[in-house]
Amino acid sequence: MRIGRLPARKTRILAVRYLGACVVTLLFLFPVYWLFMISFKTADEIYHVPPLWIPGQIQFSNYYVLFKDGDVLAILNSLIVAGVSSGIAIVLGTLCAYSLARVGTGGENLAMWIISQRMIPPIAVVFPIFLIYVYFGLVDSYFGLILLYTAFNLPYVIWMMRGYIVDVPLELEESALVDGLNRWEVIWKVVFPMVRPGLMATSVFTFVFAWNDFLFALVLTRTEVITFPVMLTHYFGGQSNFWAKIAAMSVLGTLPIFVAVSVMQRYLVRGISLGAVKG
Amino acid sequence: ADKDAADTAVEAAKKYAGTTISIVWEAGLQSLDPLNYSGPQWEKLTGIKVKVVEVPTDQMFTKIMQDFKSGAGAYDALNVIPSWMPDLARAGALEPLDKYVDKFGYRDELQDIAAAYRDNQMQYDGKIYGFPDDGDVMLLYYRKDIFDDPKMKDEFKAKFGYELAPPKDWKQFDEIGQFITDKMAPKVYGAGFFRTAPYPQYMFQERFRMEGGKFFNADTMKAAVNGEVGLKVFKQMVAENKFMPPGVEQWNFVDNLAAFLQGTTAMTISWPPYGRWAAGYGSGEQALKWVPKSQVAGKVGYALTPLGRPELGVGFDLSVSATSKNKEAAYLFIQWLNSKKTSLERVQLPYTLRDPFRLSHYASEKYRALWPDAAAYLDTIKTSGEKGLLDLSLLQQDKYDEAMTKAISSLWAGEDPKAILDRMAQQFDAITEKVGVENQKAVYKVWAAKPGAYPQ
Amino acid sequence: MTVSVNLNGAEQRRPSRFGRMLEDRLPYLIVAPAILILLLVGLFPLIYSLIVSFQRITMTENDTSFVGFLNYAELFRDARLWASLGHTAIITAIALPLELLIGFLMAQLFIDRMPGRQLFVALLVLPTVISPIVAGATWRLMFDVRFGPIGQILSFFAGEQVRILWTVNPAFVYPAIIICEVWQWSPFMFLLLLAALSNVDQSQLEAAEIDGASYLRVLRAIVLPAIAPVIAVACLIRGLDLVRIFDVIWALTEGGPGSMTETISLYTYVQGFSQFETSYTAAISFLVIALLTLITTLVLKRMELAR
Amino acid sequence: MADVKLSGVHKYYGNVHAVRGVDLTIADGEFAVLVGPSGCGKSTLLRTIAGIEDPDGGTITIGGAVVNDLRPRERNIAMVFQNYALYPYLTVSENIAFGLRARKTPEIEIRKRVGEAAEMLGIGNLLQRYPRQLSGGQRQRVAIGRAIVRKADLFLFDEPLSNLDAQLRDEMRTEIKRLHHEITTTMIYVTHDQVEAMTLADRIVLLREGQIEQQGAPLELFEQPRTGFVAGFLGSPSINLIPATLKTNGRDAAVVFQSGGELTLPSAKARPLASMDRREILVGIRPQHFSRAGGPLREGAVSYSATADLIQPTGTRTFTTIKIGGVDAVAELQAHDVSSHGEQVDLAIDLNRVVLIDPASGLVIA
Amino acid sequence: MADVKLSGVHKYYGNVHAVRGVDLTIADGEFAVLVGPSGCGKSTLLRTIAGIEDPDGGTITIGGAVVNDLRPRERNIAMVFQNYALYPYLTVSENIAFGLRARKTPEIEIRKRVGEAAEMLGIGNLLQRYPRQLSGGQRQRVAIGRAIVRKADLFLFDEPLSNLDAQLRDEMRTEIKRLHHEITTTMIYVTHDQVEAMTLADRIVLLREGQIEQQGAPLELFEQPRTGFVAGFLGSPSINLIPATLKTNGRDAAVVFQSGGELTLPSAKARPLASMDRREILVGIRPQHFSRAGGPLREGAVSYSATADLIQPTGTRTFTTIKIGGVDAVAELQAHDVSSHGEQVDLAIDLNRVVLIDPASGLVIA
Ligand SMILES: Nc1ncnc2c1ncn2[C@@H]1O[C@H](COP(=O)(O)OP(=O)(O)OP(=O)(O)O)[C@@H](O)[C@H]1O
Ligand SMILES: Nc1ncnc2c1ncn2[C@@H]1O[C@H](COP(=O)(O)OP(=O)(O)OP(=O)(O)O)[C@@H](O)[C@H]1O
Ligand SMILES: [Mg+2]
Ligand SMILES: [Mg+2]
Repeated sequence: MRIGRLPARKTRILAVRYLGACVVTLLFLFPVYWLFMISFKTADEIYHVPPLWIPGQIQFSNYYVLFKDGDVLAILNSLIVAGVSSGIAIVLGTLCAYSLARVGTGGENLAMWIISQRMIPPIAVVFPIFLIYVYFGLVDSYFGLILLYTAFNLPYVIWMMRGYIVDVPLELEESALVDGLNRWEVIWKVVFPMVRPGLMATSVFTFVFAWNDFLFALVLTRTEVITFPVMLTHYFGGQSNFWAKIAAMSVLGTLPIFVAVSVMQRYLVRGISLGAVKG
Repeated sequence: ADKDAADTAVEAAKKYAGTTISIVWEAGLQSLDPLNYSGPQWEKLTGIKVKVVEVPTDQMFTKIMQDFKSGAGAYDALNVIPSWMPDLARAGALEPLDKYVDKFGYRDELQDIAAAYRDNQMQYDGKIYGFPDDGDVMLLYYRKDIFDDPKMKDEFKAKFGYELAPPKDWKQFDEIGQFITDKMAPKVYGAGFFRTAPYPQYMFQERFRMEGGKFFNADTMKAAVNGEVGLKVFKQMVAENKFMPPGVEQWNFVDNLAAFLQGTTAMTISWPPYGRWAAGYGSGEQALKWVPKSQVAGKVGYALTPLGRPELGVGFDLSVSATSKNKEAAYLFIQWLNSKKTSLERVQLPYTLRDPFRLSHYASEKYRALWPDAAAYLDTIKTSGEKGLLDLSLLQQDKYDEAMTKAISSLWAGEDPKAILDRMAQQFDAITEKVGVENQKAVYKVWAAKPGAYPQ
Repeated sequence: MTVSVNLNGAEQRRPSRFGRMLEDRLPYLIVAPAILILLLVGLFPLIYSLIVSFQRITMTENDTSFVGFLNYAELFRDARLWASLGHTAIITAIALPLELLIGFLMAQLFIDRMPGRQLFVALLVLPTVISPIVAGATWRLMFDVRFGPIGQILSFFAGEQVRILWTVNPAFVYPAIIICEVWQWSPFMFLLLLAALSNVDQSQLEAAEIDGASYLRVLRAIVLPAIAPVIAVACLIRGLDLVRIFDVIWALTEGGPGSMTETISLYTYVQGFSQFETSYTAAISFLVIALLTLITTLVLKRMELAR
Repeated sequence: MADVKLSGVHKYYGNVHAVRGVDLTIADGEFAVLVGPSGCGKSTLLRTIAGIEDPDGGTITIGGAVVNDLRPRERNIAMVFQNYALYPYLTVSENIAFGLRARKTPEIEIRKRVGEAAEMLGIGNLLQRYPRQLSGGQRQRVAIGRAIVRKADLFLFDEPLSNLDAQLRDEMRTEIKRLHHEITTTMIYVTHDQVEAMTLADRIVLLREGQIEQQGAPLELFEQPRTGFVAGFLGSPSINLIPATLKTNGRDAAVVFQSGGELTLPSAKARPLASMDRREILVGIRPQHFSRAGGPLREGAVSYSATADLIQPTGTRTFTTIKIGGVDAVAELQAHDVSSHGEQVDLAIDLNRVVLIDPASGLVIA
Repeated sequence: MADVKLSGVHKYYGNVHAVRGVDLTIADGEFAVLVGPSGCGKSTLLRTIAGIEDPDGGTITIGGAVVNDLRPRERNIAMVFQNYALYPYLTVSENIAFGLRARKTPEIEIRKRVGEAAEMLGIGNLLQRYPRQLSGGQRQRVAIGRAIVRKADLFLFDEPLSNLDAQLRDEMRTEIKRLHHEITTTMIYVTHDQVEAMTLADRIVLLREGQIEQQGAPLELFEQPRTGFVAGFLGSPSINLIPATLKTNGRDAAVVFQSGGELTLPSAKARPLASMDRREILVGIRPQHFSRAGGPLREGAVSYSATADLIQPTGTRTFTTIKIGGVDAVAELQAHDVSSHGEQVDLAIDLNRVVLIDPASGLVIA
C-alpha cells in the first residue's frame, strides 16, 4: 500500500524496508544454511560444543559416502516416480479440466467430487490403498507409486487447470474452429499453449508434492523403489543418527526442487495465488 | 562334526548360484556387515547375490509384517528382534527352521551359542524360528583414570565411607555420579545415559525386576508395574538425570556414545560396541567417521551393571521369511553367517554392532588380543550374558514396549511418575484384554518360568 | 490479389463418420482416464476400507465376518484417539493464525516495489517447497541442546547459558513443532497474500488516501474484505494440511514426550502399521474423513455466506 | 463468395430465447450490418451462421447449400472477433498463417498470401512481432489479416472495433469499408454502434429482442424508420421525443405540447393524420433538424424560441440543450450560434423531417 | 474552493520523463480539462496535484498554499477515478460517507450530506445496494457522489467516463457539466477524448509528451490552433492535412498541391505569407469546411471538383473520402450530397478557415 510516502522520508522508508527484508530472509534461510553447513562438517565438528557456525573446511566426504553406497539411487527413484507421475497427471488432468471447464461435463458435482478427493487426508486412505496394493502386487513397484502419485495429484491439476482454462478466451478456440481445426487440435494447438504458464506452475507443484511425499512412500516401498524421504529416515534410528548423512541427503534431495522452483520462479507465484483465488 | 557348518552351507548353496536373496537388516551401521563384508564374501563363495534391505529399527517389525501380509515375498532372510518372535511366529511370518538345521547339520554349532541367547531367543513353542546372532547385553563402562585417581579416591572414601569403585547398587551409582559431577562438571559429569527409546525401557525392566517388581499378577494377568517398586525406580531414574549432563533426556545412542568418547561422562551403561570403540578399536575406519574420535582409549573399565543382573536388551535373530521364494538359499546364508567360523570374523569387524554371542567368541585368542583390555572386555560380556535378564516377551510385545517407551518419555517430560505408571498399567491391561487374558497368561507363565526372567 | 491455387471448400478435410463421432464424444472421452484413476485409487480403496471397518481384522486374525459397529463403538472409548485429535486441533489452532499473521506482515513488507524484490521472494519460497521430513530433521538439528544453534543464540541474548530441551520439555514441544510449521508455511501464506494484496485495486487505496482514511480503516474496509476469499482458501488449504500433519512430527518428536504430540495421523499410522489393527484403523479413517468433511463444509458454507 | 439465407432461425440458451425466428437474405458480395442494443441477439445470430452455435430451428444456407449440419471448419468462412482472438504465443505472421496451416496449404503459398495480406493492411513490418507488442489497432489489423488470407466465402465480424478508442475506430472503420470494396466478399458485421452501422453497411439489419425490427439501406432506416425504436436507435445525438397531442382540422394538422405551444405540420405530414384528432403521440425531432433562425424560413420549417441551457461546443457544431414541450431536447447548432448559458435563441425546426410515433404501439405514424 | 497553480512541475518514472516542466494556473471555480494523446502525462499530472505522486521538481499551490509536502488527505481534494474505485464491500451510502467518516464528521451531518448528494445525482433509491449491483452509469454517479459530499476545494477527475458506453457517456457528460454549474468548485478533468474536452471545458489544457502544447477556451483551440498537433487533435473526423507549396505574389498567395492544382487564399489568410514564397507547407482543411457547391460561392470559398471514393453516411451527414492534392481527405457533406462510389462531385472549400502549417516546426503559420 502506498500510504504516506513523502519525498523526505522516502529513502529512509526504503532503507527500513530493506533492513526488514534482509532480516526476514536471513531468519527464514538460516535453517537451510545450517543444514548445508552440517553436510560439510566432519563428525567432530558436528558433535562440537558449542556448535560451529562454519565448518573448518568444506569437505565432501558426507556426500561421497552417499554416492559410494548407492544411497543416491533413492534420489533417482524419486526423480523417476515424481517426474513420470506429474507428467501423466498434468496431461490427463489438463484434458479432464478442459472438459470440465468448457463442456461442464458432470456439472458442479463432478468438479466438487474431484476436489474433495484432494481434501481427504492421506492417512485415511493410505491403509486401504496399502491393502489393495498388496492384493494386486503393486507394493514396491514404480508403477504402483506412479499410479498413486498420479491419482494424488490429479485433483490438484484438474482444479488448477480448470481455473486457467476458464481464463482462456473462448473466442480463441472458436476462432481456431472456424480457421479449420478440430476439437482435438484445438486442445493441443490452442489451449495447451495458452495455459503454458499455468502448466508450468502446476507441474512444479505436482512434482514437489510427489517428491516430498513421505507417508505413501513409507508404506508402499520395500526394497526396489525407496524414495528420497524414506531413505532419509533410514538415517534416523535407535542406534544411530547419522547427522552427516541426513544433512547431505537432505541437501541432495532439496536440490532438484530448488532447481525446479528457481527455473519456474516466475510462473510460481502466479500459480500459487491463482490456485487459491480460484480454488 | 568334521565339516563345519559354514563349509556345509557354502557347499549346499552353490546350486543356487546366480540367484539373489534379500535380507532385512537394521539400517545404518549394522548393515555395513552384510554390505561390506559378509554379503560380498558369500557371493564370492557361492555365487548368490545378497541384497541388503536397510530398515530403521522402529520400522522393522512393521515392514516385515507388511511384507508378510502382502505375500509379496520381497524379503528372504530377516533380522528379527527376539521379543517379536512370538508374534511373528504365531502370525506365520517366520519359517520354522528345524528341518533345515537337521538337513544341514547345524545342531552342534548351535550348542556353542551362549546359553542366555540359545535358550531364550531361538525358539517359540518348541520350534526354532531364528538363530541368535548378536550378544546384546548391557555393560557398565567407567573411566578408570578418574576412579583410580588417588585424590578422588581419598575424598570419596572420606565422604561416603567406602571405596570409589564401580557401583554395586543404584545407591552407590547415584552417590558416585553425584560426587564426580560435583567435583568435575562441566568438564566431566558423573554419568550419562542413552535416554531415548528404546534403551531406557530395558533399563527400567532390569531395575524394576532387580528391586523385586513383577510385571503382572500371574493369576489375574493384571499389570503390576504401578506399585511401590515401579514408583521407586521411576523416581530414581528421574533423579539421576540431575547429575548427568544437561539435555541427557534427549540423548540417543550416538549422543551418549559421543559424550563418553569425548570424555564428558565418567560412567555409562550400554551395549558392547561402546567398549570396542572407546578403546579406539577401528578408529581408522572410514565407516566410523560418523563418530567423534575416542579421547578415552585405554582409560575405560568394564563392569557389571549395579546389582549385577544386566538386561539382555534387544538382540537379533537371523530368520527366514515364510513368504520367501528362496527359503533354502536364505537359510543357508543365515547358517553361514551365524556359524562359528563366520560369526567370529563378524563380531570382530571394527565397525559393526554385532557382539560376541558364542562361547568360542569369548574364548577366541585373536579377539582377546585386539586391544589391551580386550580380554577383560570379553570376560565381562560373558559374565553379563550369563547373568543377564530377559526382555519381557509376550504376545504383541510391541504394544507393551510402546507403552513403556511412551511412559518413560513422559517421565523425562516431568510428569508425575505415579500417574505415568498408572496409565502404563492401564494400557498394559487394555492390551492384555485385547490379546485375550487367558492366552496371554499362558505365554507369560512360560516366560516368567525361564531362569532369566526374574531374579531368584 | 493475383491468381493462386484455390484451396477452399472442396479441398477441406472432411473427417470420417467415426472421426466425427469421436470428435463429438471428445469432451467425455478425455475425462475418462483421469476419472478412472481417481475411482481406482481414490474411491475403490475407500469402499474396501468401509467394508473392512465392519469386520475384525487384526495383526494375527483374519475374521471377515460382519461385526457391525463394533469398531466404531470402540472409537469412543479410545482416549488416545481423542487426545491425538486434540493435539492436532491445538497445532492447527495455533499454527494457522500465526502463519497467516506472519505471512501477512511479510507481504506488507514486500508489497511495494523495491529493487531486488524478486530475489527475496525467490529465496523465501525455499522453506515451503522443502520436504517436510527434511524440515523436521533440520529443526531437530537446530533445536539440539548441545549441537544446535538455537540454544546458543538464546544464550547469547539471555547472557547466560540457556538449555531448553525442545523435544522433551512439555512446555516446549508444541512451540518446537509450531516453530517448524510456521517456518515452513508462513512463506506460503506470504506468497498467497502478496499476490492477493497486489491484486487489491490500487485506485481504491488511492481513493481512500484522498478520502483521508487511517491505515486501520483502510485495512478493515478495503484490504481485508478484498483478500478475504484468498485468506479463506489459504486457511482451508493449510488447515487441511495441518490436520494431516505427519512428517514433521515424525522427524521432530515422534509424537513424544509420551503421547503428548501424537497427532491423528501419527496415531492412525501406529494403529495401522505397527499394530496392524486393520479394521480398527479403517474405522478411524472414516472418523477422520467424517470430521474433515464436516469442518470443510462448514468453512465453505461460511465462505459462501460471506460472499 | 456466397450469398447467405436464413429462414426461421431460432436459438435458445436454456430458457433464454435469444433468436426468435429470423428470416434474412444477404446477397453475394453484400456488406450487411447486424445492429441493435446489447443483448438483442446479434452475436448469437452471427455465431449460428458461423456454426459455433447450432440453431434450434430453421435453416441456414450459404452459397446455396444448407449448412446446418456442417462444422465451422467445413463452412469456409472467416471470422473476426471483438477482442481480436489472436494467439498470443504466435507471431503475427504465424497468426495470419494459422488457418492456412490448419488446412495444410503449401508453405510457399502461405508465405505469398501472408505477404499479400500484410501488404494490404500495412502491417508488413510487424510480421515477426508478438501480439502483445502491438497496439490495439495493429492487433485488429492482424485479426483481419488472418481472416482475409483464408479467401473464405463469407466474412463475419463480431464488434471488431469496440475495443478501440474513438479515433482508431474511425480509422479502422474506413479501412474495413475499403477492404470490402477491394475483395467484395460477402460480409456480415455485428455492432451495437449505430455510426458504424450507418457508415459501413450496404444494408442494416436492426435487431431487437431476437427479431428483426427493420432492415434496409442505412439512409432508408434513418429517414423512414418504421418504429420509434428505429428512429431512436439511429442518429447521434439521439432523436428528441416530445409527448404531444394531435390536433387535426380537415387537411391541416398540428401537434400541441402538453406544456402548451403548438407546431403546425406541413401538409405532406398532415395528410395521413386526418382521422387522428386528439390522439396522444410522441413527436420525434432530430437534433440536426434544429437550426438558428435567421433570414426566411425554409418550406416546412417553423420557428421556435427557446432558452439555451447547457452548451456543449464540439468544434464546428455546438450541442445546446433547450426545453421544448416541457422536456429537455438537444439541438445541434453551428459553432457560434449560442455562446452562453441562459441565452435566448430563436430556432427553426424542420418539420418535414419530423417523425410522429404512436406511443402505444411504437409504430411510426408519419 | 481554490485556485491551483503549478510551476515548473516535473515528474520522472525511472527513466521516463512523464511531466516536463508544466506551468499552469487554474482559476477558482474554473473547469479545466487536461487532454492529449495516450501517455502524454495527463494522469501523472493529475495524480501529482492530488498528492498520490510526488513531483520531482516544481511547486504545486492549491488555494494559495504550497502543498508539495502535504499528503493527499491534507489537501482537501476529491477525486473520481476511471474505474470508479468504489469500495466493493461497502454499500453505496457507506461509500459516499467514507471520506466523511474518516474525517470524523458527526453521523447526523453525514446522513444529511449523503442524502443531499444522492438526491442531486438521482441515486437516492440505491443507497443500500453494493457497487456490484449497480450499472456502469450508476457506479459513476456514486463515485461522483463520494467526491461531492466531501465539499472539497478541488475536484479531480481521471477519465471518469471512459469505461462507459457511448450513450451513457453522453448522458454523464451532460450531468457533470450541470454539476459544475451547480456547485462551481474548481475542477480538473482528464480525458483523451476531444469531444469530452470540447464540451466540458472552460479551459482546455492540451498536453503533448509531458508539456503543455496549448491552452485556452475550447473554441479558441479549435479555431486558432497554434500547432498542427492541436489542429489535428481537435475535431472529428480529424482535420485533413495536405502537403503543398506556397506561391506568393505581392499580397496574393496560393497553395499549390504536389499533384498539381492550386487554391488561391483569401486576402486575410494571404497577408502574413508575403515573404514565404516556395515554402513547403501543410494545408489543413477540416472535413466540415467542405460543402457541396451549388449556387454562388461564399466569400473566401473556392470550388473544387473531386471523385467520391468511400461514402459513409451517418444520418444527416455523410463522410465522403476524396482525393485532394494526391492524398485522401474526408469531407463531411449533407446526407444526400453524394450517393455512390466513384461519383464526381463539385465541392466548395471554405478557405477562410484553412490552417497553414510549417511541416518542420509543426507551428501554424496562418
Ligand atoms: N452462452 C450463453 N448462455 C446463456 N445465455 C446467453 C449466452 N450467450 C448469450 N446469451 C443471451 O442471449 C441473448 C443474446 O445474446 P447476444 O450475445 O447474442 O447479444 P448481443 O446482441 O450480441 O449483445 P452485445 O451487443 O452485448 O454483444 C442475451 O440475452 C444473452 O444474455
Ligand atoms: N507507474 C509508472 N511507472 C513507469 N512509467 C509510468 C508509470 N505511470 C505512467 N508512466 C509513464 O508515464 C507516461 C505518462 O503516463 P500517464 O499515465 O500520465 O499518461 P496519460 O496521459 O494519462 O495516458 P492515458 O490517456 O493512456 O491514461 C507514459 O509514458 C507512461 O508509460
Ligand atoms: Mg455480442
Ligand atoms: Mg491516464
